[in-house]
Amino acid sequence: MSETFTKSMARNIFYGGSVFFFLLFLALTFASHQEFPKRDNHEALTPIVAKGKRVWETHDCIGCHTLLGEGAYFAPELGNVYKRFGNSTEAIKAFIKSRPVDGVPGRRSMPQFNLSDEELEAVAQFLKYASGIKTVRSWPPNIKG
Amino acid sequence: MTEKNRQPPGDLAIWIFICAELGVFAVFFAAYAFTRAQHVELFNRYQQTLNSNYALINTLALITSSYFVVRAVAAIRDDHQRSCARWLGAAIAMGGVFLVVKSMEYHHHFSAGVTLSTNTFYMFYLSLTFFHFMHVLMGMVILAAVALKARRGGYSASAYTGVETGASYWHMVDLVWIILFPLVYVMR
Amino acid sequence: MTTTRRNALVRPCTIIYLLLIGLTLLTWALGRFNDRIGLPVATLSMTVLGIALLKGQLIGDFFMGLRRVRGAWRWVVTLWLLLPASLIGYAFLSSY
Amino acid sequence: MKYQSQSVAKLYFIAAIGLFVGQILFGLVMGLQYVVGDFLFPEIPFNVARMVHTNLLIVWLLFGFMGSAYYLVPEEAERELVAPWLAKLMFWIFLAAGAATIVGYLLLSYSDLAKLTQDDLLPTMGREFLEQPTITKLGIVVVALAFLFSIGMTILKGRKTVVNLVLLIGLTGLAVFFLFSFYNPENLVLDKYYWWWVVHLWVEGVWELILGSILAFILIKTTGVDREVIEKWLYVIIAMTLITGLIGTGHHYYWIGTPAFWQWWGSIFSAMEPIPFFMMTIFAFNMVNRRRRNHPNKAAVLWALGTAVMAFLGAGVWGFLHTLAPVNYYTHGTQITAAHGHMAFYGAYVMIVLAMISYAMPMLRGRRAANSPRSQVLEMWSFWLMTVSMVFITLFLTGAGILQTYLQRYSDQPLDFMTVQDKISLFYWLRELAGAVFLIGLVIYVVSFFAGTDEPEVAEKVEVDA
Repeated sequence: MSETFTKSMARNIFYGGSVFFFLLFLALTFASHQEFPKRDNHEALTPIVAKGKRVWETHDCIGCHTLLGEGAYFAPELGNVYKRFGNSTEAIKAFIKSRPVDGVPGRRSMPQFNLSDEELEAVAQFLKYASGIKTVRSWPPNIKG
Repeated sequence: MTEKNRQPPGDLAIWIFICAELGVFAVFFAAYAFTRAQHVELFNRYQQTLNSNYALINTLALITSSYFVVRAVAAIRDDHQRSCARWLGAAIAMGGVFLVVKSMEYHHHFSAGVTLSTNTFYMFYLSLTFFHFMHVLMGMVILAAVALKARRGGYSASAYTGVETGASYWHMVDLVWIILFPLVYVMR
Repeated sequence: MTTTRRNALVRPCTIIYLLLIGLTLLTWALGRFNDRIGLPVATLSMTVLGIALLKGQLIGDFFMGLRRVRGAWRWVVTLWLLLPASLIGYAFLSSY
Repeated sequence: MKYQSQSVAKLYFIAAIGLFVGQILFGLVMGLQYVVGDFLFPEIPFNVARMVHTNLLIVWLLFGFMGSAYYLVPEEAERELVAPWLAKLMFWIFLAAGAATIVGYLLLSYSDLAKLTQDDLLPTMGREFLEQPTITKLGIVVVALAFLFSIGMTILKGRKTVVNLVLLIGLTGLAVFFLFSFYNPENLVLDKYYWWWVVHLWVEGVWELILGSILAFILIKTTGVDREVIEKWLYVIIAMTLITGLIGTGHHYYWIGTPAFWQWWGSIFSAMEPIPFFMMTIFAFNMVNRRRRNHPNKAAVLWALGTAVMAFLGAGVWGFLHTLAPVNYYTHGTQITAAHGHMAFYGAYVMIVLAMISYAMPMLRGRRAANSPRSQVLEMWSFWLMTVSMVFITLFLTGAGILQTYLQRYSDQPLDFMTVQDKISLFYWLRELAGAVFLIGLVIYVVSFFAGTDEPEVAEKVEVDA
């Protein structure tokens, strides 16, 4: 028998395999959605938290920090910052507020964003909400993030 | 005995795919075994909630359908196109039996509230069997396409690579279950 | 295929099929009735695993037709069976 | 160049190279900010520099993909492009939108940019890599649709080759999955879950189809190997890509509030993601070894082989390093990720675009097949400088990442993030040094376009069989 390895079979495997695994991916996505309510801390999703997410986004915090490990690696992880700051939104607010306008000579420093009191409260509440998301093995591995 | 081939039956492309699939299952099997070794009690306890009678029927169904597929290939080698299509139809029917029985089993577990996240045992049980379930479905689609083409006279004793290709995939689905059945249902 | 096969009373693949059915029933029975048979779990599991290997090899050789293949592809199923089976065997044996 | 309308590719390629230079300059700024924290502060804070660095990368790669498509689709379809004027118009719209966005990043504070562009109407900003104002995102969709129209119609009306079809599938997927960037729920877990449908399904999914088809095109052209063989392997490789890569998305679903089963599904499938890259390496070298001609454009062949190797190393090997959940538990969100990201993007996507530019530019500039020896030598120098310095960037970041992982996450006395950053600053200095060498390579690359333009091109060595 001569060697059989046809382009049409390779093509069928590409189309068939792609559809198959995409459907499987959708099935696993469905299974994930069943599970989200147990983990995603949606009970804490109040309007102020939603506003906090907007503050978080419109100041591009993810451009320096990671949140649950995703983002930039220039500044500390914030998924557990609420716990690291002693379970205190006040401490978070005080830190953001205290950033010097001109930075710290020779060192990395978070910009002074001049947030209003409401925005400060909102972003702190958002970080508190984020710390309540139940990640597998309670990631990050320790309080340092 | 006829001269040996350098290549397995069917299109080589399907064998590359079969190797990839077997690889995934192999890793899944090993992962099951090693995870079980860390949670022996949990696995032994929840394994008893499985009904091995269902699995027996399913194993018999898959082996039988694999046998029918062998007969289909034999038929087309003798240029019996209709007979080839009939054997394939019978194989697909046995695949259908598998799907029905497996669905009944799933129904039993789902109505008991079991999900992928219930515990590690059920995570593996559902992942492995559902992944395989999808393969049975996929194999049936492939066999159906081959059967249709055979009915229309698309294969002959001199050109039946397509039949062998579909057959090889289907045997792979059977092969995986041959390991899955004792591993998940019987070994403890 | 060969003429001998076509003239035979029973096709070789049918014999293999019946053998597979028998081995399946054996596996099931061992699992089902071991409380009465009373094999140690390790023996039970390894027996069942061995039966599965045999069944897999039969499927590879006779159903997939690999016994009529030479070269690397001849052993693809064998290799696949041995690799996870040895890992499974090791993991189970180490857990007793 | 066989068809007049292929010439629109030139615009796209020039823009791509220009933006590439910008990307590297901002990369050096960021690299310096890692060690001299107040560099350019507060004028260009790190997050702005990073946004510019990553967004320029994405935009110039898109320019590169589009240019490649406009070059190769007519040649494969054996007909002129449908509506080349649309391609030109879209070029200027895309360039203007891209430039305006970058200028916006640099001149306005990000929150003012959000206000100015009415982000509250349909909030999509402020997520990694998707920082563009919503209006820019809409612009990208319009450009993508127009682009798909002209490419798609050309393919439909012309000869349908596998290279063309795969490229079209890849580009369509790119446009479709980008739509998930408009989904930004308040629920952070859902937000992250579907954010990956853009990011992962792009770079570890449909972009690999684009990569594969461009590579196949270059190999068909430069090696003279039978199209059937190359197309067959293209199908096998991209089949493996999607088979492993779709569920492989699960390696991003370990620690973001997603269920635990992803630890297994993600680990198993993403562990197999190197396979298609490995196949691609074998494939590329095989085809070049079986070549039926010695194409005079040595530089293009070098880039093509380079991308096959570097994609395997960067995406395959460095991806595998931290893809298994138990490892990723410690390495997630550290410099290990940055190391992998740098080499993977450079190896898989930067190099394939540069390969295509290298192959097409001589023809687009009126030569028969290749540049002059002097130009090619410079280009190959730039290849080695950029590639080797990227290897070193990756190694230094890996070193930084390993130390960071140990000091911050693994040791008995975990240290603060900033304390650790200070301790590993030597690696950041070395990375910056390698980055400077990369820039030198890039300058030589740009110079190669202007060197030896009046000299004759390399002629094809014809092998005499008899």
